[in-house]
Amino acid sequence: MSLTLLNVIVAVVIAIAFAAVNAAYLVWAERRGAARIQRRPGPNINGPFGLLQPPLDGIKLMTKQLMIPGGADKILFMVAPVLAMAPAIMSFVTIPFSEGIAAHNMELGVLVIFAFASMGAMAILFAGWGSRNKYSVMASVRAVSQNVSYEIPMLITAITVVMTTGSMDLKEISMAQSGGFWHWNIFPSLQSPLMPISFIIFFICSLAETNRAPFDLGEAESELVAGFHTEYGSMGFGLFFMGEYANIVIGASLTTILFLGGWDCPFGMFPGVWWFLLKIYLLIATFIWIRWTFPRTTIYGLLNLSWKILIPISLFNLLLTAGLLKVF
Amino acid sequence: MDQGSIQVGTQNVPSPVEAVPSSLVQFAIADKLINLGRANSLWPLTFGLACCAIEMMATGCARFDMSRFGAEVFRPSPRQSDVMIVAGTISKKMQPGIKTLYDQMPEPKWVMALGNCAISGGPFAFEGQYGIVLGADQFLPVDVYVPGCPPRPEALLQGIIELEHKISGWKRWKNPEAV
Amino acid sequence: MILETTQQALQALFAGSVPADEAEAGTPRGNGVLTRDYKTHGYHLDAQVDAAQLLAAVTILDEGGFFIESITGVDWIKENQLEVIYDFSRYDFDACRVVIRTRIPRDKPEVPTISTIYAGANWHERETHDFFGIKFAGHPHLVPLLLPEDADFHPLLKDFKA
Amino acid sequence: MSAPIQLRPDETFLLNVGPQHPATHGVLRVKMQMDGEYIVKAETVLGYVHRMHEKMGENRTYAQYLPNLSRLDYLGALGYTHGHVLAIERAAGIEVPERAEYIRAITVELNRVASHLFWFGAFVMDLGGFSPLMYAIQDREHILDMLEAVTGARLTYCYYRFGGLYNDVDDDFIEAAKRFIPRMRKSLKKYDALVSGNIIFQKRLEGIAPVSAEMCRKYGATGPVARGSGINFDVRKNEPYSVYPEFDFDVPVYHECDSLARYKVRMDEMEQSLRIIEQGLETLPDGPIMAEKKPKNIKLPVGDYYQAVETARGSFGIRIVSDGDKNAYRLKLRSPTYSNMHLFDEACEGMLIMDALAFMGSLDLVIPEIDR
Repeated sequence: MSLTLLNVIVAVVIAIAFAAVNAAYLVWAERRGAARIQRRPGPNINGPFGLLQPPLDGIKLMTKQLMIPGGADKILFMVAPVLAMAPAIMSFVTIPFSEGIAAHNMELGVLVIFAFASMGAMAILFAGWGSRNKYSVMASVRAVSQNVSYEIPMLITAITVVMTTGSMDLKEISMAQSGGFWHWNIFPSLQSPLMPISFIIFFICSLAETNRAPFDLGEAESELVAGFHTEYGSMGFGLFFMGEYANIVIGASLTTILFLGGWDCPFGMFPGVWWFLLKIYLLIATFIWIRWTFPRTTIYGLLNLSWKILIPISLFNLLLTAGLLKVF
Repeated sequence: MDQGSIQVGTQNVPSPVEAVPSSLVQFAIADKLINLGRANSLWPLTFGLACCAIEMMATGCARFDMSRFGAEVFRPSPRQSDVMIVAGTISKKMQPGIKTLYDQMPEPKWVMALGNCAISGGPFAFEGQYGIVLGADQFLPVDVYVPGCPPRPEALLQGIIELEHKISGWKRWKNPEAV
Repeated sequence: MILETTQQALQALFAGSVPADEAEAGTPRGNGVLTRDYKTHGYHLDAQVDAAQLLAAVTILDEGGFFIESITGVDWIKENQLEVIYDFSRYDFDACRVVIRTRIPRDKPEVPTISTIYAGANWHERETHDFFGIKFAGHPHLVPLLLPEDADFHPLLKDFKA
Repeated sequence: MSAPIQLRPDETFLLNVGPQHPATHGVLRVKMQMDGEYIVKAETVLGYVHRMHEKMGENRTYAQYLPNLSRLDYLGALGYTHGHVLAIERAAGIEVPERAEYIRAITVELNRVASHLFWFGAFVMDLGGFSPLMYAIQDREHILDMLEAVTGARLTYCYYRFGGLYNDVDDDFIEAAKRFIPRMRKSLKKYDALVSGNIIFQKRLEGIAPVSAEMCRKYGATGPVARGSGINFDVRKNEPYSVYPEFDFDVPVYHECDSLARYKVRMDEMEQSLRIIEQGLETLPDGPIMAEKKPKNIKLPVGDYYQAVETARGSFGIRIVSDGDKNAYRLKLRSPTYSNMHLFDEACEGMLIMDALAFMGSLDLVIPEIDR
């Protein structure tokens, strides 16, 4: 009993550490990647390849003065950044990195991750409302309406995958796709011919859910100053920042597990955690690439895309898959 | 306003030349580390007043690339920035706004006066003028002055390096004349 | 072509009288329409009107398809007068720049607003009010534009001391 | 795109955009009466960088005033100094040698390309795309290098003198400019592929913020703003000055009146400027760069002089009222963005805030030039 408890604690600590290190170094990767795209070197002087930049930034943010703006709702203001970071880290617990590496395998893994993901919207709403800043309120209203409308197509596509696999267990979903890339969910099968489209919908939704460009309306730097975290300085801002990157890792992991075969090797050889990591970092690189290439959409363009295009298509896909599952 | 638990302002940061009086409890190493962290991640406020702001943007862009020093993260909100680069002419109408922005920045914070206008009023200081504040140091504690009209991007980079030196006491490069 | 028609229309305000050029007479010119040499002056028509005739003159230009370039003032302290200068030009290739000017006494500086005809005159008039203290009667929002909100000085007056 | 909505003027709040706001490109403030994301009413507040240029015109001699003009609009500084020297030359009757005028035209056009490049980057940044700014500024740096070699400054040039130039261009400059033109054309194609072809970009600009030709006339809008509204107006063509009649170039005009039209006008203008530079370099005559007969202390005859030039932002006018002294009795600067910005208050009513800020970006604002 105590051994399993110890196991769980160790696993959870590793998951948290993984999330934190990832979040910190993704900031570095983002800055270097952006610099690469923009034909400049990027942070490269502090440490080899600028690798000391994230800890230095961290030290600075942690030792900065904590400020609560006058008239702000103190409780909401303080809770929001924690609420942005905590669910993201919690989600890591359920993600299986390979057959044996998972902090805690749950039968309802997909459900848990979506449940935690929807708490991110709460954090943004709290931050926007608690700051007592008009820009923050506007940004949080935007971000919440965006998160709510993109959760629907995301869930529907996830349900499609769950239906074909017959399980909500992330490990089983991943195992079901093993044995070469033609088994992966991204490729169409008899039962679900529209899977590539599902994958695109899921990817767009995960971009929108993590508030990344071109869907970064919650931050919208040139319109709403810094969006919902306008009034956050020091580590409050740092937590939002890290929460965003942790969410990106989760989005990429989920996409990998649901569509890209998890830790499966494309050629059926040496499946393992390295394939999983390779896949998620490739996806994250795509996230960064998209961010530094596209301009921002508008709020109505964004909502139209979700309600008029993504939701009908994903619903149709769900129906089709359900019907074909009955037939075959 | 809640001052928070950390009370380190510009005046509390040990200057590189002055010897810090020893106290009962020493946090020298932690202090050094903290100051290194602060010096190497100076996030400026996106805040341009006039001509010098264009050179400030040019410094952030590809050829000069301030990001090498970890200083490219221009934050639009004063709450998230560490250094205010006063780039341009300060008019009397704008002065209260700049003061507010400065007050909104959390400690520790630094001010850099970029260009002659922010140093002394520059070409716009003449007898009978009615709208110009003669320099940012009339109402802000300026740490680094970068002269020029406008200063070249290299000068701004030099200013950033000087500020880093002032904060941490650690020199990025040796003085070329001493070598 | 447009030059002649505009000139005639403006001329009609003065019942055909042509004033003497100030360079010749050595005294401030009287009201009326003058044609200027574009090469040296940069504009074609120069009409000095009475403050009461201003709206009529500007209406002529509005109907003629002119756009507003700027409004400004000049402080003629020796003559104890303020002058308001309106610049109008055209978008088409029939180049014609028209200057309308009006002189008002320094102690009672008031002219009617033309922002009812040209919406773009709004800021120009506010700016002129800032600098010279000229009141534009009927202006919807005559508060300082370039000077601070509580400014009560008019810096471009020649007797302004900072 | 935005469906017509019923605004509720009774349930509004006041949003203060600026004076320090990333979208205003400087210290401009707009008080917006908002209904959610929609703007009910906007009022622009100016003067945060009012630097008394007109006052300085009165207490400095004409030559002392020369450097001021480049601080007026630091992005297209040469166009403004050109206006000033032309006004003085017109009033004082100074004949400028042909070579000097050619070099003026070449450098002004180079500066115009630099200004438009900066605008391009800043505009796309307003829409949320960061990388084009970096590319545009890198190209702009090449122009600044060339201009720096000739004029001695990166931004605030004081290169023209009454009657000519401060110094002659050398072969290096001509070589560099000739190399620059094909490179810039290639870059323009790249920008087209990267930005103009992007669907998000088009959707955000197409049909947004229509400004009719009549509105332009009432507000006196000039430059790319007017040309994006179907008005074929360019001071270089309408009131030819300098050696512009010698060059063969087109004035790009778009009739859509929206933000995209204004964008296209500026992108096409860069190409036209390159054409002018190309022709200027080919036909650059030899000769002196300074007028022989030029009074040492410039005093203008009594009178009232106006000079308009086409700068990167529109028609810039300078009015000098002279009483025969060595400094102006009154010096009025008619800045193009002042009139262009004035449109904003009326045009943005009922718009979404993000569209309004994109519209503001499409006006190409330089705040010190508005405030003067």
